[in-house]
Amino acid sequence: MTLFVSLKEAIAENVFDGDVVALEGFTHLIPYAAGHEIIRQQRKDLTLVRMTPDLIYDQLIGMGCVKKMIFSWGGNPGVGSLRRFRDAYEKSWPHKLEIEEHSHAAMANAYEAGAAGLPCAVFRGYLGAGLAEVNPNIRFIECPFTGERLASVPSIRPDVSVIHAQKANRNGDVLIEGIVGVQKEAVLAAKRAIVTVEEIVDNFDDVHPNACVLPNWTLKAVVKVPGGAHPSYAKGYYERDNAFYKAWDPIASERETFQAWMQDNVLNQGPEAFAERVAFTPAKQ
Amino acid sequence: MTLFVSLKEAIAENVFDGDVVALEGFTHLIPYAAGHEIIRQQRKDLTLVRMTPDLIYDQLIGMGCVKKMIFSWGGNPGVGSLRRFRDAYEKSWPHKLEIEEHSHAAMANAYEAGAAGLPCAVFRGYLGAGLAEVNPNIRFIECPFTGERLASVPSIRPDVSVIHAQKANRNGDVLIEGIVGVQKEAVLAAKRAIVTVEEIVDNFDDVHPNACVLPNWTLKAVVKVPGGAHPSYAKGYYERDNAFYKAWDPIASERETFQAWMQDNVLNQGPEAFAERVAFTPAKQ
Amino acid sequence: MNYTPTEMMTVAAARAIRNDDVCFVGIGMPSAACNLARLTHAPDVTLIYESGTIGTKPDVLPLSIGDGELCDTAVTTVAVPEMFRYWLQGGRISVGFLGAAQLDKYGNLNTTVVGDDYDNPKVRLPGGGGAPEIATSCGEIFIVMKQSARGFVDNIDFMTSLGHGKTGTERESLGVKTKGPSRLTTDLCIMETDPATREFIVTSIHPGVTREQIIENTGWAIRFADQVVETPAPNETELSALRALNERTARAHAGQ
Amino acid sequence: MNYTPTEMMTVAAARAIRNDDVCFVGIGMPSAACNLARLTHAPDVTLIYESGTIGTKPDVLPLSIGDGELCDTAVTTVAVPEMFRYWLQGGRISVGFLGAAQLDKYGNLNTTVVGDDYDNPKVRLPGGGGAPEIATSCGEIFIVMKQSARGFVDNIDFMTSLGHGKTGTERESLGVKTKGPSRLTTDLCIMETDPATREFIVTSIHPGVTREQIIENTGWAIRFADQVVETPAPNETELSALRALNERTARAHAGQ
Repeated sequence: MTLFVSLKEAIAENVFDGDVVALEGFTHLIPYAAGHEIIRQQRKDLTLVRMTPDLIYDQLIGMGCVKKMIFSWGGNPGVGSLRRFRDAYEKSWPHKLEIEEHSHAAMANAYEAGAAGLPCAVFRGYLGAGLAEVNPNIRFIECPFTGERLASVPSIRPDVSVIHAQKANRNGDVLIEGIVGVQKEAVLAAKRAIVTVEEIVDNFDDVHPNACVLPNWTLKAVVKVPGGAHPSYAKGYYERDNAFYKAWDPIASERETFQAWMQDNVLNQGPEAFAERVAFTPAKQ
Repeated sequence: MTLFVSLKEAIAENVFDGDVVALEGFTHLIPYAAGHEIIRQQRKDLTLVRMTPDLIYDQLIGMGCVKKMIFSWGGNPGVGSLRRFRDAYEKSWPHKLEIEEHSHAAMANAYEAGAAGLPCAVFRGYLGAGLAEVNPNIRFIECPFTGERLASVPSIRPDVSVIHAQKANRNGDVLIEGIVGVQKEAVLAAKRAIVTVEEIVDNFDDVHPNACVLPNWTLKAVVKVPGGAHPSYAKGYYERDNAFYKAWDPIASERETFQAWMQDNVLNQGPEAFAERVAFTPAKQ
Repeated sequence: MNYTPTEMMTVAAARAIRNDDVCFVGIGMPSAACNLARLTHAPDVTLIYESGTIGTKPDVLPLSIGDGELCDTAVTTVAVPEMFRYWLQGGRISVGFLGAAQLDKYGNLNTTVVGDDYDNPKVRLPGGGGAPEIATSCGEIFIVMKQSARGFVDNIDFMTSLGHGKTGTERESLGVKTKGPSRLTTDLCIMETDPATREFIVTSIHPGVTREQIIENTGWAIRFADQVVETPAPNETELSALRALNERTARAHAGQ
Repeated sequence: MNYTPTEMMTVAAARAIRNDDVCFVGIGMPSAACNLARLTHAPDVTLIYESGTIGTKPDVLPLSIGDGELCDTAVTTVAVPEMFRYWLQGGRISVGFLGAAQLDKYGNLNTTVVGDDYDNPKVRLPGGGGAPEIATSCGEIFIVMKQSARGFVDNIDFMTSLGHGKTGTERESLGVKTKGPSRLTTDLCIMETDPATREFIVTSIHPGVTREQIIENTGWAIRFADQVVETPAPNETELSALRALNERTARAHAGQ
């Protein structure tokens, strides 16, 4: 079973310069450790896809890995802007950043269509919305029965999707529970999928039959990285580090403080650092 | 809370002559008790919708309740034909039956689109298939990005959907687990939804956060009918009565034996009879 | 009892929520108002956050749209595509809450860019998120926003989400069946949609606020209804529930 | 060892299944063949039933497509719309199994009606179920069917699911990317698709079966490959696994 590899191998063998990459997670289970490894391996010209790009995309952008971002809400939740994203988009630092902007509904439908193997998603959306006028990837079709005008966007089919999950079993099947976001869709829509997990357990005998489980044959790499979602959280393991999200704003506000932080906390570290970061934020109950 | 009513009230207040009705269940959790109540209340001119119409639709058809059936596979699983369906369709007994026939993929997508509030479903389907030539509700559209020809069918929006589920809590939220079929979609696609359940429990505190739960405000009536899925099954309560499915074939093969069986087992009975029917087919484990 | 303008705004927003509403809740002020309603006069209100949590009853206000507490206390948690397809687009939400950087008198909102060139904005804002479809799929839209001439403008820079359009008639011409923005609660007053023109008009002024203050803090020529009432001040039940909620929230988030 | 023609057919069908296949399994013969493969040479094969059960390992053969055992032993069980959208249409299935009332030499199948008037059939069959999309979405299609001149016909009455079309070229002209029917296992022989004409040709004949028997039981002018081999008889491992499976199944279903 070569599914279980190190994080270094997982990124080296699956994420390449120029790839379309989705590191998904809807507040919960954001794959920070994997994002940091991509930064350490200095990937370039990535097109990053995500509904809610947060600090990890801010970091990838600020470190020069990203050519384009496809997104629907790019902020620091409950705090404010993504400073590195804005610096790149507004001032081209460290270089120019292209964007393709959608609504949440469009992105969620586009992931769903990608997982479903369709070329496009069809939904009721963008009615009267300005994005439809500035984004050529928003088009409209007619319902062949009622004539209703429905929105369509291209499906999302990443070269590689990366997610963090609670656990894998020894076969490499992966369990996600709680706020599951669009992670299942991101994995099934992608050519290759990497999952970091909190722990590896013997089996899923005690897991609910309808829980969100990704069978091992849908994945390219499974890596145990305890704490790998910090400062996001992993239900059942540790809580969201809201204080860190607030602390990020001043760090990212200046290029120098950002670079110093990245040097100390990402470039000079490895995935094993994540376990310590969550040691004092235990899960509720 | 008027959500909890008797089965008689639930059907009387929600199922009317001429309605489009979906009694869904994919082998598992088929709402037999509710179907029998519809027969006892002598509903007429129903349009029945279901992916896999089985014995309960055979019974409704044979008792003259049905004007039209929309379906994708109409048989007795693992046994053979639906005798009453064939008698109605081929020989107009007890009266003429119209059909609208689809593939499973089309029906599943059409329920999904109904739940999603869309007028139509879009999928890759019916390529080279004969149904596309005989069913005017199968059309094709072009992907506005790739030009690929995709199939489209009208969404399913029943007047009323009826399902059987494992349990409700005291608030009337309903839990379905195991093979969940298209039941969630059928309920959310319908104007009105009725659920029969095996039991009512205090709360769902021990239920998995991502289990299939229908909030009480999506439902019109919740009725406790233990055994209400027999001869189908309810995971965790009782197994499928495969012997009954086999026994149905000779019962349904003649109009007289069918009518006698319906008299004894449906018209002269009430929902309370179902508990006895499953008393000797306990669930595994 | 003393209270702040923000408390008045939150309480006034909360009062509009009915016990049988199904609310699509955004982070910040809408979340505070919805939970205050739930903790006071609307105990059975269904709160839905776009992270997939349905019927959630958080003990503290979430910092993000997907805090763990939202899932832990929900009736069920669904995947995000399902949330947008079955629950929002499916027409199951009676009230959507929205805020913005800019709004105009028709309740059109901008959370995308400041500056009128989308490709070269003065300020790049986080973006619309769920707003474009929330604005058209929910039964009606309640807006909660601190009032200022900078935010309440004659012409928004970008039409992130449709209110009543540029002339008040766009919903109808686009075939949108839902009501759109019907109520705007600020720290100064309550505005409601004029059924004739579809523009927001002031129907209730918070205690101690003057018409002049409202005019000064509105970038368009604001109209007042024929009958303008005074918003009842927050009562003790409301205030103590709100303050307790805020205290619990501050304690919980500081602890991390 | 003695064995029946049905046992030979099941064993021959099972042998074609590879350990890394993901199979979309129908009830009856396909289910028997797939589970036999899993219990013998392909322990890691992934079996998926359209009821939503993924990676299932039933101890007995299900009577229906949704028997409880399928869910109890699955890696996960998903809703039926997801099954058809993400798993089948998503292109994740390597082998789909189909059977039919009628098939032609191009592997086109009919499970809809007998008689050439769809609206007034001689016999109304159960219908296509999943077949129309299984036929085009799976990597390739294996057909398992008892051979008879009545079922193996020159022209099927209704095109329930596309094989290689009426001329062998329809998949290409419709833009269907998958291979389509590649293998047909009967109680008499194994047929494979001729890469040139796309028609089924006999490539392996079961022990004791004659060419004449095959010709008699085929409604079209059947062709034999240049090199026809004899199907190896079921070995003891295969037979004992199949019989034990059938016995467990009979016992389990009789008990209900």
